[in-house]
Amino acid sequence: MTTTKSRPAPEPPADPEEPRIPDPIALDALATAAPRQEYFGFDIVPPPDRPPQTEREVEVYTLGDGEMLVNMGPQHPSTHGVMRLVVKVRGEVVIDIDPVLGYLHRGIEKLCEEATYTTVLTYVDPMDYMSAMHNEHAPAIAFEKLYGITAPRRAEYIRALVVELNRVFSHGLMMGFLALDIGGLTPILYGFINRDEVVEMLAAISGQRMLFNFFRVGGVNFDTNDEFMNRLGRWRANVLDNVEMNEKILTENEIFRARTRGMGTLTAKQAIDLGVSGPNLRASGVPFDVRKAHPYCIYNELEFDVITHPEGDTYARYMQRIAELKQSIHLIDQIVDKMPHGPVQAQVPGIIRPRPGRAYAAIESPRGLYSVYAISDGGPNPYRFRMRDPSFISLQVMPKLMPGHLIADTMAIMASLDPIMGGVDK
Amino acid sequence: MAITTPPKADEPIVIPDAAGDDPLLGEFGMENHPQGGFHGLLEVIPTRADYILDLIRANSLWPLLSGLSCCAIEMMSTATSVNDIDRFGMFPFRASPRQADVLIVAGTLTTKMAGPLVRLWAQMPEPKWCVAMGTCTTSGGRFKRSYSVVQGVDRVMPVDVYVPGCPPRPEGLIYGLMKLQELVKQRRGQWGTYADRGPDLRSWEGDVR
Amino acid sequence: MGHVCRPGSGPAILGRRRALSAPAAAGPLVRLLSDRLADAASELWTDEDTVEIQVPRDKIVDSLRTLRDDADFGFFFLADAAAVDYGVGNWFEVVYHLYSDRHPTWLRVRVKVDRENPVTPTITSLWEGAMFHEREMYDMMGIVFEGNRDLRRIYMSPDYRSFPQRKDFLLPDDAADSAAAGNKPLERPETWDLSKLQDAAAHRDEPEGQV
Amino acid sequence: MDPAFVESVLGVGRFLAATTLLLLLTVPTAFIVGQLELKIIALMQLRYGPNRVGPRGMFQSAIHGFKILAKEDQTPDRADVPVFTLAPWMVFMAAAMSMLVIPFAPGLVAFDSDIGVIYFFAIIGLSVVGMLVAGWASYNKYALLGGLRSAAQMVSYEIPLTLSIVGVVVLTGTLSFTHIVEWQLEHGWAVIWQLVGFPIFFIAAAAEINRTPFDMVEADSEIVAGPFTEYSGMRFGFFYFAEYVALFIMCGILVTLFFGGWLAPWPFPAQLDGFAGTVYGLIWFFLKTYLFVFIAIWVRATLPRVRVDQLMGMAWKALLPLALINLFVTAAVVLIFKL
Repeated sequence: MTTTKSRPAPEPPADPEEPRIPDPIALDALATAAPRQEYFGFDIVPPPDRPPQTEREVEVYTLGDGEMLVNMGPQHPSTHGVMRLVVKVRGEVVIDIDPVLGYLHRGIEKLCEEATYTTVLTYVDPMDYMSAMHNEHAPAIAFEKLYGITAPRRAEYIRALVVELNRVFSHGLMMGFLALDIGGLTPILYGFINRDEVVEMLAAISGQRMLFNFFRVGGVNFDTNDEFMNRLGRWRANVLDNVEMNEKILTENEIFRARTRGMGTLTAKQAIDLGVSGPNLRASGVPFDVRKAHPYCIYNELEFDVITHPEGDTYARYMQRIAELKQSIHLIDQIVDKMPHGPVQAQVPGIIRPRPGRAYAAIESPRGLYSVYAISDGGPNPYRFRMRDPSFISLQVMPKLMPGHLIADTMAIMASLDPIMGGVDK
Repeated sequence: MAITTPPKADEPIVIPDAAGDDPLLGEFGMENHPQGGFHGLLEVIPTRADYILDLIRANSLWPLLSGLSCCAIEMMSTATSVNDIDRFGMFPFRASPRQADVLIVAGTLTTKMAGPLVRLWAQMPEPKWCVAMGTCTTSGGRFKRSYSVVQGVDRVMPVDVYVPGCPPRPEGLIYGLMKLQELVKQRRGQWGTYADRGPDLRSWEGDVR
Repeated sequence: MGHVCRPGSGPAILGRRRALSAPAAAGPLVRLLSDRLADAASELWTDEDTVEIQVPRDKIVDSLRTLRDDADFGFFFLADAAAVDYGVGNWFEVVYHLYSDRHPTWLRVRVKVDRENPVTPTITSLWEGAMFHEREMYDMMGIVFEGNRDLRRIYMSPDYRSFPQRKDFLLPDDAADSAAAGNKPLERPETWDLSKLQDAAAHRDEPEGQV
Repeated sequence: MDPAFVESVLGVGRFLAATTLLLLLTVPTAFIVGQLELKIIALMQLRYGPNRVGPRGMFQSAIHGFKILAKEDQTPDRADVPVFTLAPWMVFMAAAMSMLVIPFAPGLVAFDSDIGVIYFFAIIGLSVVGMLVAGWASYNKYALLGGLRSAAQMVSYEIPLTLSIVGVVVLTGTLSFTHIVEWQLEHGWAVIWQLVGFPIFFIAAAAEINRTPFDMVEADSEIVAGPFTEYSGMRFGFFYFAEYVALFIMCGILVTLFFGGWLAPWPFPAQLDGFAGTVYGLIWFFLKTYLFVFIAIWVRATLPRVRVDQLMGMAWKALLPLALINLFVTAAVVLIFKL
C-alpha cells in the first residue's frame, strides 16, 4: 500500500467483532439488538424509536398530564436554518425545550486537518456565514502565532476595517430577523438594503460577495481600491439614516416593546455559567469584550468603550446590538482616519510549515467569543484545528430561558440570541 | 358495400408526429411544445388549455421557505428590495410545503438533513420543481470529502435547475429561476416523469453520502 | 490610502518574527500557579498570551474549581473546551481555555485521557455551559464524561457508530482509500447506486473508517 | 294565480340570482384586494412588486389564484376527510354570504333585511367554526394550535365588535344596513356620533378577520401556517380567497356603519337620483372601502404581531369596558335628547 500522507496508518482492531472502545452507555448494544427502524428527522416526536439514553432525554420526552411535544424544525420558518427544537408545551405554554443540532454538521474541523494552512481559511468561511470575515480572522491570527510572524500594519488596519463592516451588517440583519420572527415584515428588507451595500463593498475589495476568502496568513489578499473606498464613502454617508429608519419602525413601536421587554431574562451569573459571550453576555451587564480584554489586531489603538445593558432581556439584547452597530460605525471612522501606508502582505511561502506548537486565538465576532485552537506537528497542515463558535454555546440557554413563556416568545427569544446554524453545527 | 383493406398485422400503426408539419402549431407558437402535437380541431382546446396552465404556473412559482445554510442568506437577499423576485411572481415564500411550488435547496445537504429534505419534497403537491442552489447542493462542493455531506442533492431527489456558485449571486439565482420558467413553459421539468414513479421515501438517515 | 502592494512583493522585514518570550505580565500568574496549584499543575509553559499547565485527570475538577473560585485567579469564564487525539497508541487530551479579568493572558489547562479507556470527569458542575462542549467531544472523539447527565450525540444521528474526529477515522480519499491502494471509489456501486447503500454501516466499521 | 305566491317565487328567484352574482363577485374582489396587497406592501418595502404579468403586473394575484386551483390537492393520511374537505367551504361561504346584506348603492343590495346587522354577525361568526375544524381535521399540531388560537381570538373579539355596533343601532334605531345609511344622510356620518365606537370596531374587525397585528392564527414564524398548514391546491385557495374577501367585507361594513355607506363626503352632493345615483353611490362606496383596505395593508407592512395573551387581554380589559361605556353613553344621550 502506498501512502501519500505523513500520518501513521491506522492499526486495524484485533478483533473486528469487538468495538474499538468500550461503550458505557451501550449504544452498540442498542444498535444491534433492535432492528433498525425508519428514522426520519422529525417523525420521532414522541417518542424516539429508541430508548432514551440520558437522564435529560428522559426528562424531556416524558409527558405529564395535558402536555404534548411540538416539533419545530429542521425546516421551520424561524429556526434560523436547520435547527430542530423539540418543545414540550401545555396549551401554549412552553414547559421544556430540547434543541437538536447537527442538521448542518459538515465536518469542517476534520476537513481542516487535511487542508494546508492557507486553504483552512477558505474552509472556515461558511461556518458562521453571517460573519465570514470574523471566521477568517481568528485562524489567521492563530496561524501567524504558530508561524511566528505578524502581519504588516496596513494589513491589520484593513482587517479591522472589513471585520467591523461585517459586524455592522450582521447586527443590522439581526434586527430584521428579530422583527420577522415577531411578525414585522418590513425591517428585514431595510436591513438587507444595508447588507447589500456592505457586501458589494466587501466584494469590491475581496472579490466575493459572501464567503470572502480575504485573509491570508501574514496579511490580507488585496489592498483597498478605489471602488471600495467610493462605496465606503457613499455607504457611510447614509448608513445612520438607514439604521434610524429601521429603529423608527421597530424600537419605538409599542407592540415590539411589549413583545420583547421582560422576555427571556438572562442574569449575569447564569450567562457566565452557561458560557454565553458577546452581545448576549454584555446585554446581561457583564463587560466582557475580547477586543478590550485581550486586544488583538489594532484594537488597543482605537478608542471605544465596552457597552453593556443591565436588563438581560430580549429588548436589552436588541438595544445592545444597535448600540454596538453604531459603535462599529464609529470604529470604522477611526480606522479609516488612522490607516497607515505600506504593504498588506508579509512574505510567506506558498505552503507554510510552522514549527510544532500550539496557538490559541480569540476574537470578538458579532455573536461573541470566537476562538481557534490550532496544533501544528511541523507538517503542511494543522494537526488539530478546533473552533469554538459562540452561537453554539449560546444555544444552551434556551432550556433555561424558555420555560414559562409562550410559543410565540420562544421565537423572539431565539432570534434575540442570534444563532447562526452554520457556526453551531460546523 | 365498399371494401376496405385492413392494415396488415405486422405493419406498425404509426401515429404521425405533428411537430413540425402542423400549420396550427406555428400559429400558436407551440412548435417546441413536447406535448404540443394536436391532430384535430377537438384537441385544440385541451392542448391550448394546457399551455395556458403552463404559462400560469411559470409566472407564479412560490418557493418554499427553507434554507439550509449560507446560500439561504443569498436566497433571502434575492427576495429583498435590491433583487426583487416578486417581480416574477415568486415572492410569497410559503412556510408550509403544501403550498409551495419550488424547493430551492439552498446550502449544504448533510446526511442527517437528507431524510427531512426528501420528506419535504414528498409533501409538496404536484406540480413541483427543485432548484439546487450553490456548489454544495450540485456536487458537494468544498465539503465533498466530508463524512457527513451528501455529494449533491440529486442523489436523493430530482433536480430541475442547478445554480452553481459558492454562494451564487442573487442575480445568478434569478437567472436560474428564469431558466426554470422556460422549463415549465416547455414542460421539460422533472415532475411529470417523477410523478409516475413516486418519491422514494426510504430512510436516508446516516446512510447517504 | 491609494497605495497598492501586490501580495508577497514587500521588503523582507515584513515577515518579522513575533516576540518569543512570555510577556512580563504573565509573571504573577505563573507565580500564583506554582504557589497554589503546585501539587496539580505540571509542565508549565508560556506563550505570548497564553499560560499553559497540565493537570492529572483525577485533580481536574478541583483544580478548575480553585482557578474559578480563588479571588486571586478569578478565571470565571470558560472560553473553550476541546479534545485532541494524539493518534493510535497515544492518548487523548482535553484542553480547557479560561479567561480571567485579573490576568492579561489566557490560561490553558490540558488533561491527558487514556485512549483505550477514554473516561474523564465532567466539569458541568462548575460551568453548566460545558455541557455542549462535552457532548461535542463525546460525539466527535468518543470521550466519556463521567457525571454528565446529558451525554448524547449532538451532531451525528443517534445511531451513528464511529467518532469522526479521531485520527484513525479517515476521509474517503485518504491514503488507505485511494486509487493507488486499489480502491476506485467511482467504480464502487455504493457511491452512486443508492439502493446499495443500506449496508454502509457495515463499511463504517472497516479499518479504513467510513466509506 | 295568487299574487302572493308569484311574489314569493319572484323573491326566491331574486335571492338566488343575487347570491350567485355575489358569489361570482367574490373572486374578482379577492383578486383586486390581493393585488393591492402585493403591490402596496412592495412599494412600502422599496421594491417594485410584481410587474411581469399584464400591464404593471396587474394580473399577478389572479395568476396566483388560478395556479393554486390547478395544483394537486393533498389530504393527509390520518386527516378527518369529510371535515377536512368541508372546512374551506365553511370559511369561504361565511365570507361570501355576509356580502349579501351590504348596501353598495341606493337600492343595490342583495338582501335588504330588517335584521341585516344580526344576519351579518351570525354569518361572519361561522368562519370560526371553519377555522377550528380545519385545525382539528388536519391531524397536525401546528394546525391544531392555530385552530384553537383562532377560536379563542374570534370568540373574544366578537363581543367588543358587536357591542361597538350596538351603539350605532341604538343611535339609528334600526337593524337594517340600508336604513342606517339613510339615517346618516339626515344626521351626518355615524363616526361623528360614535367617536369611541369606530376605533373599537376597527380594532376588533382586524382581529376578527386575522389581519396584522392580530394574525396570530397563521403566524408563519411560529405555527407554520396555522390551520392551513396541511391544505394545498383548491382547498387552500378557498382560504386564500376568503381571507381577502373578508377584508373587503369588513371594510365595507365599516364604511356602511360609520362612514355613510354610499354617501359622498361634504363638498359633493350626498346622493343623486336614478341610475346615475346608483353609479355615483357605487363609486363613493368603493372609494371609501378601498381606503380602509389600504389602511389595513399599511398596518400589515408596518406593525409586528401581538402575542396571544396580549391579544386576549386587550379584548377583555380594554375594548370590552370601552364598548360598554360607549353603549351606555350613547343610550343615555338618545334617551335624554330624544334623538
